[in-house]
Amino acid sequence: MCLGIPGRVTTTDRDDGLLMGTVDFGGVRKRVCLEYLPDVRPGEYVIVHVGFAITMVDAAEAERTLRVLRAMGDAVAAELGERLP
Amino acid sequence: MCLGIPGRVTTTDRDDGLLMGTVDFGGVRKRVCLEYLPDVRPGEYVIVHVGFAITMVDAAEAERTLRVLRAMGDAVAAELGERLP
Amino acid sequence: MRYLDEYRDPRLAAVLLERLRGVATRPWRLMEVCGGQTHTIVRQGIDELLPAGIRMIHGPGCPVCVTPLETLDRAMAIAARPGTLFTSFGDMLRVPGSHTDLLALRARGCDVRVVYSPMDAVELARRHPDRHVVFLAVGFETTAPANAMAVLRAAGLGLANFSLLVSHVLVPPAMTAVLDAPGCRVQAFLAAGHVCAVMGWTQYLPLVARYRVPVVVTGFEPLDLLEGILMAVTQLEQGRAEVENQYARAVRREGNTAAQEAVRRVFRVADQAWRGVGTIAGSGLVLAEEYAAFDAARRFDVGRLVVRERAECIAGAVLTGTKVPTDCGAYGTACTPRTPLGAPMVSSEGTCAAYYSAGRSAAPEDEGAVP
Amino acid sequence: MRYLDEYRDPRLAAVLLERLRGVATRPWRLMEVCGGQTHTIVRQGIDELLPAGIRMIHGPGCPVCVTPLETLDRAMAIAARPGTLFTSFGDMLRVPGSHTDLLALRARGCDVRVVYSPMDAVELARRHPDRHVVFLAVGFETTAPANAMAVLRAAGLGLANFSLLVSHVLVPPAMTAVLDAPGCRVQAFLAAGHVCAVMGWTQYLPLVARYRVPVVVTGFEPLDLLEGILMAVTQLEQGRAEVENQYARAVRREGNTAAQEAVRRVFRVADQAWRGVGTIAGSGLVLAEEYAAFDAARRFDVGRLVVRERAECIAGAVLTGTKVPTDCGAYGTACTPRTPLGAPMVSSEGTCAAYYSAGRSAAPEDEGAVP
Amino acid sequence: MNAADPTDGGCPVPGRERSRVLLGHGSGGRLSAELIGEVLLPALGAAAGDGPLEDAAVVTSAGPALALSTDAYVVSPLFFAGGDIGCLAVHGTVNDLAMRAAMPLALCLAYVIEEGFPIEDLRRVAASAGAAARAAGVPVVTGDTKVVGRGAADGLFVVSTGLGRRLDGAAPSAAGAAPGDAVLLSGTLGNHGITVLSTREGLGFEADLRSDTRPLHRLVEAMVTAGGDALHALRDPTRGGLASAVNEIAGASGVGIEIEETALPVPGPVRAACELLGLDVAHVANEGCLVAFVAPDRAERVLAAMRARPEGRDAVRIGTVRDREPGTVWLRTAVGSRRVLDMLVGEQLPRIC
Amino acid sequence: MNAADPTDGGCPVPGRERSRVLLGHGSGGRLSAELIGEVLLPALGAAAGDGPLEDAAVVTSAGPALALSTDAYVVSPLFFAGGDIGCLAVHGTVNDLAMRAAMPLALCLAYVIEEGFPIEDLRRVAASAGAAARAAGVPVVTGDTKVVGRGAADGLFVVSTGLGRRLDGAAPSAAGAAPGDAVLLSGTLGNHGITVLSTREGLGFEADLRSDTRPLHRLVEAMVTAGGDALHALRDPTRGGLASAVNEIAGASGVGIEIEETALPVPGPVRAACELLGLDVAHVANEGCLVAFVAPDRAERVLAAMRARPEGRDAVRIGTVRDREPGTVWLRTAVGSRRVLDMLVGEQLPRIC
Ligand code: SF4
Ligand code: SF4
Ligand SMILES: [Mg+2]
Ligand SMILES: [Mg+2]
Ligand SMILES: [Mg+2]
Ligand SMILES: [Mg+2]
Ligand SMILES: [Mg+2]
Ligand SMILES: [Mg+2]
Ligand SMILES: [Mg+2]
Ligand SMILES: [Mg+2]
Ligand SMILES: [Mg+2]
Ligand SMILES: [Mg+2]
Repeated sequence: MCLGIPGRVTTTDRDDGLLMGTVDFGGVRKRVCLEYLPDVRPGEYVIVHVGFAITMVDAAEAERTLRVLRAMGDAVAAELGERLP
Repeated sequence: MCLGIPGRVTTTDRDDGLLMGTVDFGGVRKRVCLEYLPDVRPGEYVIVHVGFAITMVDAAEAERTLRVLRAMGDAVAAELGERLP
Repeated sequence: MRYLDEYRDPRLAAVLLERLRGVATRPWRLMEVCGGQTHTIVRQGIDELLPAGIRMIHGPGCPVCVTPLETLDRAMAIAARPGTLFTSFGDMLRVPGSHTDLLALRARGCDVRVVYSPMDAVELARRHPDRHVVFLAVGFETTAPANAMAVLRAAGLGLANFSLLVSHVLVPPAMTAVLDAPGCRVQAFLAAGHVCAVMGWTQYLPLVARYRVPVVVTGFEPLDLLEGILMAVTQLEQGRAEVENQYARAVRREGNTAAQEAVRRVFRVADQAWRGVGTIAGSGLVLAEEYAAFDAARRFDVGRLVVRERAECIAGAVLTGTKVPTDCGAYGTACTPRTPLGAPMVSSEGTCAAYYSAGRSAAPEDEGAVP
Repeated sequence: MRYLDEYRDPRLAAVLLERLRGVATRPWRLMEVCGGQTHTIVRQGIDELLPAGIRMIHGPGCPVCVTPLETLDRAMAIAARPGTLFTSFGDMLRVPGSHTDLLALRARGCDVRVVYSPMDAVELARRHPDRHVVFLAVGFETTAPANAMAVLRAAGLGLANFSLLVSHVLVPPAMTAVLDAPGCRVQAFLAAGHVCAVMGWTQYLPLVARYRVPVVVTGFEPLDLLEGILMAVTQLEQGRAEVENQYARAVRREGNTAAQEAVRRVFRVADQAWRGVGTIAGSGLVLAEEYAAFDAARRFDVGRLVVRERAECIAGAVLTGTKVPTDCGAYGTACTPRTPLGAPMVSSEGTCAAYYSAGRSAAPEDEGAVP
Repeated sequence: MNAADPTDGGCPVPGRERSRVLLGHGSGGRLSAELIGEVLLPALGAAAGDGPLEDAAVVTSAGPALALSTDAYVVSPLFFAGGDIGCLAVHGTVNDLAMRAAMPLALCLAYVIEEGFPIEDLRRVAASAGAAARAAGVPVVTGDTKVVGRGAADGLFVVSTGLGRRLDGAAPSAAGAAPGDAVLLSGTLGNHGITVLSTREGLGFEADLRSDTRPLHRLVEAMVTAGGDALHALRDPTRGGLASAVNEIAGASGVGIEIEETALPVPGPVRAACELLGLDVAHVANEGCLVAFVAPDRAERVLAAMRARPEGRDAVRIGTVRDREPGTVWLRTAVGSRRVLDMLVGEQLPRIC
Repeated sequence: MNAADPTDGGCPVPGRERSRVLLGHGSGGRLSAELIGEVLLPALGAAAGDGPLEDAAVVTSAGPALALSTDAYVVSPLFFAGGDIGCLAVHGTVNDLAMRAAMPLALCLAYVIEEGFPIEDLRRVAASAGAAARAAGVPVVTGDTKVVGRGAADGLFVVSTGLGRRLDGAAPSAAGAAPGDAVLLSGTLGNHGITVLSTREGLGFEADLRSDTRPLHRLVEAMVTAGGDALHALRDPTRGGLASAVNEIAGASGVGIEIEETALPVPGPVRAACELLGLDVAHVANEGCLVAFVAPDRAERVLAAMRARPEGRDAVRIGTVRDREPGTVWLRTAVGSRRVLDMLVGEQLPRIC
């Protein structure tokens, strides 16, 4: 359930009153309803589920997670005394 | 116009009140409306046009015409003194 | 097939031809009225067997040919309406209207179907209550009883989704028009056997009396036609002008009165336009007021029709027998059965198509011999 | 793809697995709630990489699996009505009802179409005013806002030919039901990241407090899942039971309030049947009275439905995690993705199908090593 | 394609429909020839050969001369008296190969199936194709199966392609007929076409008829044995009927052809149906007979060889090739006159009125 | 068929639909195999051979070994980025022949056309087929054209059949893969399938993609030159995608196959579309790449020869044939685990929810 994919909003518009936009998923573009993220701006990343942007991707949080993981990697490497694969 | 073909009535029936029948055209059978020949009997020949029997074939008249023609043939043959092809 | 094969016997045909050669002393021009007769004549090459002076002029008896362009355009406009299930006899599908034809409309998505009988169209209406079934009711007196029965049947079944687009023509007024046409060359008629099977033959008595023109009610097989020609030529040679009945096996004096009665109930006589010919007073049938609900032309407002006949086409003159197809500049070039400009090039009963498919390249009168 | 590829890095996965091996001292059983997570776990074989004692139990978070048989049978009865244009997400088309499935109905002539979004169904209703468009609105809190917007949109456009057949389920009551199930083996949850993106995560606080069960809001990529597992196991090892948010890049404490507001307008919470599980109080959404006109179940009387579940199927136990598919006698024999007896064999998110397509022939707990 | 706006935006097409394919383009007559000659072949450009359109193409490669032929079968109904689309597809391709004096080596069968098609019907069709292939002694070596959505096909289409090996001693070609050749017909006319037509909605009638679908390669083998290189041209008069077959040969060979109407063998029910519907039997499709153009000195021997086989039992001579009016076919009518025997123009429509 | 009463008289079918053809029967996956194996082949009986299902059949006749292949093309839309049904039909059959190491000698094209189809579109398709045939160096020697009534086909179907001549020195067969073989893939995955899918009603998206449709016979020629009889098996992963191609070979050869997920070359937009729709790229159709099973000692040479040709530029090794678990394909996942790579079961449906 709830297949949600991150993509970058490229344009926004109103279609018959509905807040819509085009979201680019790395070479694939799809029209998406943005009614639930009324403040989203082109360039920002959103997660799209069944044609709706349901949440924004927090770039800082995304980076933080990865940084923590990479740090863990270094810690593990340090523990084991060797580079991980 | 008015493509009409002689065929033999094989059966008659009422279909939802309509006088219908099956007409055989030498190996081909078709349902035909007989409303315009209410007295037709199985075995008689009719001329069928667009699904309707429009007239009965008068066997005696049919024979008479051919007899006349054949007689003519004999007369011509007699005149010419030879058999016709 | 019984009552067909006997009348195709080549030996008896030879007898009749021999007899005809004996009887004919001068050139005569005869018109076979019915397209079915034209078909036999051309398919069997009968006219090419006739003694040199005896010429057949093909008459207007092809409903495909004489249905007015306006009716065809109306048919196509109705067929193009969403929800219409348009039905017709086969050959009508090819006839060119001002802009297109029914086969092309079907290719563009309209539901156009061939039926064998108008009763099949009624059955379609019964089976498709969500569609409106229109039947293109063309034809002569032979077909009118069938179309009348379709209306009576639909009325009896209470079908509100069935109607006829009517273009019914009557033969005697057309024969009168032929005789009245300037340059008329017709000296005797072979009357249409199946029309007479329905209507009887007394209706030709006034015509014969007025114009002093022999009328022989004739069948459709080679022997019928040859005998009809023989009887007509004999009348001409003897200076007689009577109604004679070659087709006595199928035609009775009074015709089919049950069929006539049904036609009288459902239709009334009206002035009628003949394609290429013009309007002929009292030469058509329209639905009687009582059955106006079954009149497709009244039910469907298709707006103003811009009717456009092809200028090159001399179909009117061909239909009334004052010209032959090979007199037409378009014949065989711009106008072929593949690309008909006029209706007579469409039906295999149409004079132009009959000429074309028989491979005629010049008017027979210009030729000395059978090709 | 940005924000996807980074979370599939095999080196960081190895780091997390190494870390997990360091943390886990005892066997633990964790349930990932969401079918999307099940999908990743099985497609990537993540569970087979986990330290021997750490077991993933697949949760009920596959709407295809939990949609009641009665709803499916109703869907098929509606789809079979003339004039219906039935729309659905793709995987629902394969789910067996009591008698047939939607793909088979389509093969028999019903107009059944796959849409990507409920808004596409609204668009179809707009384009086909002569048809009634029904959308099979299944899903969890993630999908509910989309379905709510479809209703609001159809209402705004004044579409009288659009309706939803609703079978909406809510995650927290289902998690409660899992914990209440006799024989429950679940010791911690990975909560469904996208459900939380919409609803926020505070709704799990009561559950954590009541059952003292760790809940980690988790994403869908391999690193997300491994990190979520690590966080949950860490809590278990440390004797903590808290709501933690692994998926902070997408999930905020309060969720998407605009989306929640739309759901509240269009739907109301109600008791809901879960296929194989039974009715769970307050675990579903139905259309609010104001939008009753858009309720396909009310609009179409399909008569009495004879619902017939397959006796062999132990889907209920599988969905609540008390049994695994390989415990089922039909698994892999009578029941395969080609011939599913129960819903979990249909969707690739379904536990039984996930097991089958990964080639699992015996319960993993019976196996010593990765195959 | 979407459901069309028949007037394409209110702008009616002036003159005849030339922008869309008509059903008549598939009738095997003039319109078919026009579509192939004016659209399909020019579009292929140099990829197409420049010889006449043959029933099968001869492929020259190292080794024996090979023949290839393909045909799509779209008959409706799929099952009819005397056969079905499966055996028809096998016979049709075996026959097209045979028309080049090639014996079948291998067949391919491709199916396009409409979603919802009954599996049992598919099984029947496939079994019928298999039985026909076995009876013809040719293996089905490969195939393809596609399924299209409901409404995207009319139940089932079958496309068969055959590879054949040419017999030594004869090289019949549509371009091979020569003045003086006898025109032979191997069986009675119209059985297949009228059988199928009898089921058509709106025309429905009952007829004591069955399709003549059958393989003709053994007949051709016997003819080659008897006639050798006197066998100038062979054609199976399928779609478009006898008229198309002889007109195509008249055109490709640059000869005139005269056919005797009274020599044409037409079963009674075929005759009756043609009368009823106003059809010309020469335009009606056949699936189990052939027309052969044979040098006059061997014509009797070939005819005798044909009559010695069951599928040639009714073989007769129906005409003669002339050196006048090349490209034209004349029919000597029953009453002794002559007329052109032309190809069907478009769709075969009943001339009822 | 008439419009169905979906419940066939109120009596619903118990259990799964087994009496009618489903769209999934044409998906190239398990259901397709079931239809062919359980219905079509048994029905053919002895007329069908008993070997594995190959891309093309080898015909043994006097002279050189020949290959025959047929395919029906029913793609919708008819025109798509990178190609159309015309060139696709040519490439597809050239490629199936090439999978048996056969170079195309001759092609046949059969068209089934819906009444009302625009002549201009037909011309474009035929011209594209012609151009593709010329570019591939193969003549179109014969064809067939049928027209069916409006609504009886979806615009246009094309069936192509090819005759090929086998190259000396290699005899690849679906049954030829052997333990130890390297599995090579000649190009990137998913381009064709995703390009076509992007136009589908209800799924519509825009993608920076074009179909990979192209002929592969020259690539195969180069591979045969480099690898000779080390070329054990070749398959073009069309319908059903890579998963069907390798599973079919695993089954026919009786071997296990291990594929490295991370080695699969997948263009970004294909990846993105698969993520968006929940599809497995291994189930997506291709029209311009092949999978080769090559003896390990020649694998590098063959790979180098592939990369030297434009259509093999992206060639990579994607796996290895194992002697365990015959008939099974395993995928080594990105995170280092393993799972079965199964064939698509039925229709490819987006997993959106
Ligand atoms: S040949 Fe054509 S244009 Fe000329 S009169 Fe006849 S139908 Fe009209
Ligand atoms: S394997 Fe099939 S029958 Fe068994 S629980 Fe799963 S879905 Fe039900
Ligand atoms: Mg042929
Ligand atoms: Mg052929
Ligand atoms: Mg053929
Ligand atoms: Mg194939
Ligand atoms: Mg259909
Ligand atoms: Mg292939
Ligand atoms: Mg193939
Ligand atoms: Mg192929
Ligand atoms: Mg052909
Ligand atoms: Mg269509």
